[in-house]
Amino acid sequence: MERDLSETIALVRSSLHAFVPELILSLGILLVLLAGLLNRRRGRLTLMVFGTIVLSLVTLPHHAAPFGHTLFGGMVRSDNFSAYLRALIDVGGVLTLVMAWRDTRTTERLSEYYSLLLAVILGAHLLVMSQNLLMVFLSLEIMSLCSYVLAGFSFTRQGAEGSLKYFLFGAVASAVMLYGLSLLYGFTGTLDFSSGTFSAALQQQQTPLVFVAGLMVLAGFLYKLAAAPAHPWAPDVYEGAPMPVVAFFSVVPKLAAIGALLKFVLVLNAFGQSTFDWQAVLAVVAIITLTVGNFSALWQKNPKRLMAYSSIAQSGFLLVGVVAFLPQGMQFMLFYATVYVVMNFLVFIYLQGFENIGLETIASYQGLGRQRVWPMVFLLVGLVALTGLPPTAGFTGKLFIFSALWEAYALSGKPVLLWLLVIGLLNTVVSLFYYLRIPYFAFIKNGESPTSTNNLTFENLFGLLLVLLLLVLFFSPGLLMGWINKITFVIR
Amino acid sequence: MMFPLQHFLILAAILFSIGLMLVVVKRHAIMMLIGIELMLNAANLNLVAFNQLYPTHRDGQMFALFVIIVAVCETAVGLAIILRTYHFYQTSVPDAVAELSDKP
Amino acid sequence: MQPYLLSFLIFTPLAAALAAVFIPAGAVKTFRWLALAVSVLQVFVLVQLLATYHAGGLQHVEQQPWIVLSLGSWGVFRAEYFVGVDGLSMPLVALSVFVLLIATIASWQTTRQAKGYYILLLILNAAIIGSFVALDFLLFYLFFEFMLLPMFFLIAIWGGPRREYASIKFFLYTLLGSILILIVMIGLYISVHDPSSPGGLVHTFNLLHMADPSNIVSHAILDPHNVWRLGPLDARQWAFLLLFLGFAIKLPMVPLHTWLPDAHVEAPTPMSVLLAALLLKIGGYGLARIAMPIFPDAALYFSSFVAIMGVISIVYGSFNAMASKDLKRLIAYSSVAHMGFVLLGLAAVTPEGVNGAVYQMFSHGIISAMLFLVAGVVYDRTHDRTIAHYSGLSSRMPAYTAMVLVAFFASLGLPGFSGFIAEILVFLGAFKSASTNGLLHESLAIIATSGLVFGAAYYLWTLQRMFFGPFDLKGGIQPTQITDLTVREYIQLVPLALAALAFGVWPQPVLDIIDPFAQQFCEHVLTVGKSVTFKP
Amino acid sequence: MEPAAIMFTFFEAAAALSAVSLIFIRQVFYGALLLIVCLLSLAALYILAFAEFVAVTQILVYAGGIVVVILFGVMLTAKIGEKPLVVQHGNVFGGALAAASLLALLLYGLAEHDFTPEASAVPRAKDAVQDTGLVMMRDFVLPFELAGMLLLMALIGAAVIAARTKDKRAS
Repeated sequence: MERDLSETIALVRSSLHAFVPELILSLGILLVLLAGLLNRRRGRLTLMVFGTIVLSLVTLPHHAAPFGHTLFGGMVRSDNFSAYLRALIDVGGVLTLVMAWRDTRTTERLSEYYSLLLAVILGAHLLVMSQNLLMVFLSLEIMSLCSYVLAGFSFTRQGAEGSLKYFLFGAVASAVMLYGLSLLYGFTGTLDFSSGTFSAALQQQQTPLVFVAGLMVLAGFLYKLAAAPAHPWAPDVYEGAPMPVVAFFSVVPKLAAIGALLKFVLVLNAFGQSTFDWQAVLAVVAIITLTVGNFSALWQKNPKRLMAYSSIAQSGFLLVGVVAFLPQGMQFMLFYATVYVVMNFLVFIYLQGFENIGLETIASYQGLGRQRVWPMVFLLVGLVALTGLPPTAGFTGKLFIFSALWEAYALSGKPVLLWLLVIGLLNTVVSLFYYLRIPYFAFIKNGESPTSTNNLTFENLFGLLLVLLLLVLFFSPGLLMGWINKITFVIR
Repeated sequence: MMFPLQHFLILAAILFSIGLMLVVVKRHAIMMLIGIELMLNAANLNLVAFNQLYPTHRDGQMFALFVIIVAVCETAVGLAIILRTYHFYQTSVPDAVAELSDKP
Repeated sequence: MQPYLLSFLIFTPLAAALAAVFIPAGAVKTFRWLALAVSVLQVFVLVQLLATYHAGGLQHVEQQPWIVLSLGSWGVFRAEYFVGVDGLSMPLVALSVFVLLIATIASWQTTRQAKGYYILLLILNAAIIGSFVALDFLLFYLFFEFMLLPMFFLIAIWGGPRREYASIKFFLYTLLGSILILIVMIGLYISVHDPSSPGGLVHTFNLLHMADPSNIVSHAILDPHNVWRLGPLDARQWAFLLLFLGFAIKLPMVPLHTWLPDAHVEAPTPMSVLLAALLLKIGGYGLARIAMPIFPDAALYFSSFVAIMGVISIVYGSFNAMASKDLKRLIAYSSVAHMGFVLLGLAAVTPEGVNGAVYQMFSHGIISAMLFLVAGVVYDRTHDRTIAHYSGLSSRMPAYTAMVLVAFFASLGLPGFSGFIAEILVFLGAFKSASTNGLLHESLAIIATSGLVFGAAYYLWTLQRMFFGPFDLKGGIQPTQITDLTVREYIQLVPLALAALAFGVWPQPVLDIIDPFAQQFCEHVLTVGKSVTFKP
Repeated sequence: MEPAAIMFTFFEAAAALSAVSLIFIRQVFYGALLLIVCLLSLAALYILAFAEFVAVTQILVYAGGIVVVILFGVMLTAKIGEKPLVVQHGNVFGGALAAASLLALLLYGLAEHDFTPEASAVPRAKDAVQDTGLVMMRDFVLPFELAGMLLLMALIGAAVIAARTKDKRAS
């Protein structure tokens, strides 16, 4: 008993040093809640949250050993793969915060708002670190629960509807996932999916039930990724939610889910020993996701819904990096994810700027290209990057992930990978249709849009920064790939 | 003594399927919530039953405990959301709450 | 500064575009003069370039590492800033600089949103020249895609009444083509390694390395020994086909040409000029630079197919031109027909044919620029291009009629004009192919000659309808609108007319530049193409 | 049959029957009651599967907490004084088909799969509750803390949603 206690304390203490960012986030949540009781001014709260996230970002272990540290007796692990994704998640958080600060619509209950955002970030951190089924479930749940609330933060009819749909869909998805997890536990007798026992047990028993259980667990991840067939919630939720939340949803939970999915699928695939072709399963998912996302986006008139379908399609591109099942694929996926964060926020920051002046449909952007040249030009760069055309880093990212896929196809010769390659690239043409719709209305359609004194100076400066980042990453991707290259991907 | 594992698992499968059916068939948010509870409990039953196979650790039971906690949180938030929607729409039928959709 | 002439050509307009960003939008004159200054400067650089160019292989090469990523066990990802000119690109670069100057002058009247217009024009300028000189596939692709967006906006904002439809159609077709090219580009890049870098696997986008089959990594997807097949074709044949389709959309080839008439009709005059004179050439250029040298085996396999598509384009384009009621549409379809000759000449893989194909690109650049300018003259005055609305213009616009005569005769291939030289070379090449390398059947060349006849028919008929006979106007056009050429129009048209004549009478300097390329191209495609064809 | 086996069969049947009848029930109120029956039977099964602490938690939290909350929800969303809340059914065929095929799939999978117990299947210490506490605070300390955070956020979230703010565009 005595020894147990001292052991526990030693264990916890040895784990804490690599767990500082998460502790800071947790403290930040509590502090923001407390501060909300005393002071409700937007500026101070924002600054406080900003400080929390930045602190969490700078305390991330940047030279973690390649094999990382297993913390809390195998619950989570801190390695440089998770550190990179956590950093990206924090960057997403900071960008969301910038948007939230500029948001003129969400004014109520700011401290709760910010603490919920922080909690999602915390959950995302834990999800990419987890190597235990229980931790996967819990961190997914904390993200989901906070997201349900955030989706309704506009306190409007649409917000409530979005919340309800999100909740019902999410609860079912997590129940399905949980059932799958329980079966996996039954097969292996352990919750630690990075352990040798887990993968050895899975390799021995390759029955249909294992496949079903794997699919069920995937459903949970796909739901967070908004990947088909678990995507229908996204457009409704995005339309009803405040703009910063939409931008946040399209980045942070996705990054966390793709990181965890990547680790998990490798285990599920038993490192190539599985009798079931998980690569093909994911490839099919990616094909459906790309196609559904892009084709549904074609008919959208509301910029938020458009971006919802766009983010579904972009999940498909992220999945392409995972499907390659190659170390390069994962590195390129990280590159693409980084670029995605930048281009996505570039677009959203302007959509919010326009929403603030009262432009809520794409049709109302008519003539904006003449009145507000710079916002539209920067927005155009963002949309071009999302389409994946040069000279933006969006092109580089797509080039990278598709070259990894080509390589995977050359190695394995599975036809489904070739289909993914061809369909993925052809989808780019489809995506052009809707991404160009915004500049089309802004530059080409003639019309009068309401003039407002707000000249979006801040958005322009911020947008310029992101645009430059996209260009720099195109002309010398080595800057970023140098870092990503150092990430050694090991599951155990 | 240990009861046959298959009994637990089959019961869990039945509960899970019924839960799913409730979610699909019932046109009321609270009934759907009940269906979701059934699905969660099916998973819990699995976890507890499987723990009998691997008695050296308590992983399954611990997982089940955490699932109960999660279920509480989910129900609380879920009901709050249902009430909120009811306040706006005067109904708890999700199909009737449909202002957001792909408009042609 | 000599070694950096090509970079200077590419980056001057980009720098000017950047500078233009900071000029206030009201200063319309400044933008005009800036663009003109850039074009004139480019002409000087071009003169310098030509002066130091000697017939032969690759020259003015600049090679700098651009993206170098080490990817562990996968090798190194390397793209270079690699530019140079040879017998294929030199005439096209010269043409580009020349036509861009004319187009800049033709843009003089554009006052609506001049800032945006000239910035886009300058970017387009850089992209066109860049894609003709790039020798790295990624760099080429960058310039290739970089043309799309400026062109899209130039058509969509400054174009005619149906500009939205036309611009989107243009964009989608070309983007689809570039996606097909991208697929092959990625496949090539993972299949090819750089032999000159010692130690480790260096994947490269270098087009010269790609063209040498010994640089293909064994067991890679595009390895000729690969047994992979999909349907009736193997991997290299599919790759060639995709590249061919990608470039054929740009060329354009029937049946992928439908974007062209719309884009031409709706584009403002200077953009029609650029589109016809330069952008179409990139399709032919890509075939000759990328698709055929890199996949010579597949090029030989498909040569009949390519030639047949070329002949179909010639015949179909001519028929459509004859049926066109709109002057610009007529010219657009004549472009389709003329670009068919490029396909035919390249598919023959004989020195005459290739010389003819490249010369056709060069000469069509001059002639089509002139044709669209001529069409623009009448449109500027009346905003009506319907052929049937005019009659007997020669009495009121004698100078204009003279220019039209030159343009039409040059285009229909009258001896003494550059088009004649090009087409005769293509016929010769296609005809000789049967006896030298046995690729094409003689009948193809014979059918293609019918293109000349049809060309003569629709041009002469149009001349007769619009310019001769009694003076008459329909469709509400007032006689006061009909005035003869202005000084600026003379400045645009006369150099082109002189060029069309000069290169028709005295083609030798240009052919001297092209010929080494044509010889080397045929030898490469035939020898490598036959040696590579290995089927297990 | 032994008494334990009879109990086992009884509770199994109770859980299954209550779940099945949930399908046919159209009143939300009765639905909640049936859910209680099902959950309590499950708690009994947990005891028979040596998970006493889980069983206790199940009874306390579910039967005592969740179901009451659900009943609250039923009462709050039903118009008081009118006839009891009746639920319409939709997608009956699709739902039944989906559920039946899922069940068939799971049963097939379960039949195909052979669950073998760990070789050294030695039951754990007798003092289950104390043992659970120990494991909770040692191996599962991180999930435990995280669950605390989850509860806090759920509380905040529910409060934010349920609180009546200055109503914007309420009706």
